[in-house]
Amino acid sequence: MKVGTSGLVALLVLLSGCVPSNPDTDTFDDKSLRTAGAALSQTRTVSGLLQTSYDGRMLRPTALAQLRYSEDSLDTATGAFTELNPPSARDAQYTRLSTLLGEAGDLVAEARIAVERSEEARYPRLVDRLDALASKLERLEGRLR
Amino acid sequence: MSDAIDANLELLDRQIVDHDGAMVAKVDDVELEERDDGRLHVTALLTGPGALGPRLGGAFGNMVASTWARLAGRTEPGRVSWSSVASVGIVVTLAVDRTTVAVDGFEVWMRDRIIAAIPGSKVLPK
Amino acid sequence: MTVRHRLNDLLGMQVRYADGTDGDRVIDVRLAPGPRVPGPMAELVVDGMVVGKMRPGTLFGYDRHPTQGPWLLRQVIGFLHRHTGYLEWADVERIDWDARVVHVRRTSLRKLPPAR
Amino acid sequence: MKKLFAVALGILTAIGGFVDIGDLVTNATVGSRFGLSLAWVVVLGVVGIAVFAEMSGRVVAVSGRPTFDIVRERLGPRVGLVNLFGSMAVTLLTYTAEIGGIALALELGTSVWSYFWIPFTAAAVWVVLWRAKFNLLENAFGLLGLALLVFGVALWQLGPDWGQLWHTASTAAKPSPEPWPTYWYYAVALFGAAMTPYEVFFFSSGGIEEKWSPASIPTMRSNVLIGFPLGGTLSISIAACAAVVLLPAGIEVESLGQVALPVAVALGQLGLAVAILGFFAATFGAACATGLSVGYSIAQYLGWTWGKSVRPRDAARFHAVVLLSTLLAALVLLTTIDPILVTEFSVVFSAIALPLTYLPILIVANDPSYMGRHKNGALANTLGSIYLVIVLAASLAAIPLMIWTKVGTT
Repeated sequence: MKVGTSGLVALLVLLSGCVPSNPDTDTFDDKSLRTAGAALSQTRTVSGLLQTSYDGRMLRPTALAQLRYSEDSLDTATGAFTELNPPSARDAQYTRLSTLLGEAGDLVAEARIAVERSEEARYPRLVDRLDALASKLERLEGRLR
Repeated sequence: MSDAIDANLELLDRQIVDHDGAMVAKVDDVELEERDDGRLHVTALLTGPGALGPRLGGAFGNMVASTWARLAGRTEPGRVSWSSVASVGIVVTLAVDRTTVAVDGFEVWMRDRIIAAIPGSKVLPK
Repeated sequence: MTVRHRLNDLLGMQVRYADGTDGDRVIDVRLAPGPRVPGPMAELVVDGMVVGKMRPGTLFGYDRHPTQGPWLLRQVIGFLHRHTGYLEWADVERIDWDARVVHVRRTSLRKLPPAR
Repeated sequence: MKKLFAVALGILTAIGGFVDIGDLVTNATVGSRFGLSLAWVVVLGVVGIAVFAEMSGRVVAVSGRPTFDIVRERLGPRVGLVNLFGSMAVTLLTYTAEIGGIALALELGTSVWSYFWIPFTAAAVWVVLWRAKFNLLENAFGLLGLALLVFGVALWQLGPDWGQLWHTASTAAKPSPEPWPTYWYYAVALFGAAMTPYEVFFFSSGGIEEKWSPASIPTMRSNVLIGFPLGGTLSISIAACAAVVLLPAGIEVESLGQVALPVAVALGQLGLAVAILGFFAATFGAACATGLSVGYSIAQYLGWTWGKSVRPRDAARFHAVVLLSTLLAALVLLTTIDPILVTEFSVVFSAIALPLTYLPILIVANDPSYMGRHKNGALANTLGSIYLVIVLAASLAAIPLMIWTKVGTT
């Protein structure tokens, strides 16, 4: 049984794609790329939810449910990235992406509260800020690819 | 040679049904008896983990057989005597009702102990 | 005292030919109708044994239904089971149930007659 | 007239019942990352399941032997048992994903946390499996599942550049940023989603429940050869909606809400409500099918009485297995594991387990002692053999790809 369990553990580690906390530049760039992509995906999702809600095309329960998943997913991606110790050559990139991730987190939380309170008046402004942030993330992603 | 049967290919692991088609068990093994004519005669079909265990083989097979023996309180597997077999085809059809051969003790136990206690168990699904 | 065995004991037994060679095993047991007995069906009696290498696909039945498709499988299984042959009951000298060996009067297998 | 109704009903339920949580999530994920460059895999999978289901349906109609009877008769008890464990693990995984899917659909409709719904959905599924007759269950959810046609309407409403869509689909043009291993990983996942083993367990056991005879072969064939491909187009329309709306926005599907977003964009609140109803019906119907399949397969291997045509007390062990599986599924979900993650694993393991049941069916469909004159013709054997190779290839490639792409996340 011993071999079986150690084999299973190795498989799970491989599958979980866990990244060492002191990654080299390539691993760090790859992790940054995937984190930026995940943040972009959730930012655009929330923007879509607000836009369709504002246009009366979205159901409020669906928006609330999806907002919850988007916020969780963003928090997980952010946490997994900011806990890394970046190689010195990547300090600027680390700071830049961490800032964008922080802004994204705040904006998504703001969006959740707005939808919770059905404050449709605030949606257009939030959508613009979310889209602006998404473009920055997209540019960063483009540079990393 | 037309009605010869290859036991492994056409008898073992076949479904046994009773005379009105109710499912009874699988042919988990076949009992062979040495007769004075020196030949091996098929005298019964054997069913249940007591018969299936040895065919699974290895530690797992033994575990299946011994666990069942402990639960059932006997080592002899379920036995359907050859005289109650009506035909052997895609399935083995009995000439009798399944309660006559009484090989599904576990089914009866599960029915009386658990399933019968759940409301609606006696009602035909609508 | 009636001596009873299980078919599973017979399946897989080593076959030892008259010249002492072995290596083949009992793959299947052919049953034929025997004496009339109480009950709807005549009693079945062991009439012969299908013998060969214990390789996967014994239960696919390709050796006994040679025309069975599909072509791809027939070639693969046919190749695996090219040694399969047959022994009539008369060819069996004795069955040693404890050592799990079937002692045979012949030095080679008969050609396998299809079951149907 | 009654015959026509039965045929139409059969086709409609085949369409509605075709899509499950695995199809929903995998097609939307693939659409949002690869556009339609993997659509050919859905076509391959749909033709595959049609060939496989037609064979097993014919075997049931002629010999009365459903899948796991045959698996044991043709592979022997030992290999048959390994097959049973493998297939049951996958079917239980899919059953868990389906029940989780129902809870997710209810969450989208009510915004109430999905884990709150799980005990109720598991209980509701079990009550249906305990009381409802087989064809009531199949028809009700099959027809309700047609709500997913809303994705086709949404796609039409979005007015995409059809030429460009057709171009990516026909040339399998992979978007540049996605690496090839991930492309092939999702090809296997899509193939597993389309050719899930439980669909054949349920389809063939259903043949016994509905007492098919050789006379039912034409109706069965129409269900399979018309219903399944149309069901497949539903999957492709889900992927296409994701490709048109989510891919350009860089949204990668990770939750059911994102799958429904394109419908809201295209059709607004009514369309979204119909889509959520479709999610609910598809996952509930599939939960019933997978729940029963666990019971069917174990009962058929061991020779127990099984089925919905007898009173529960006359199939005590069968119902005990169904009850136990439902409890197990609910417990796994209550560990707050994400049903979408469970779904991703279930479709890949479906691809791995598929050859185990595909091979025996292909063999028995050719066995004259089972099939008589209804045995496989040249076409069925040609397609059958081709798919045997494809199914084996997908099964062997699944785990290496899963490790190489870290479950498709790279």
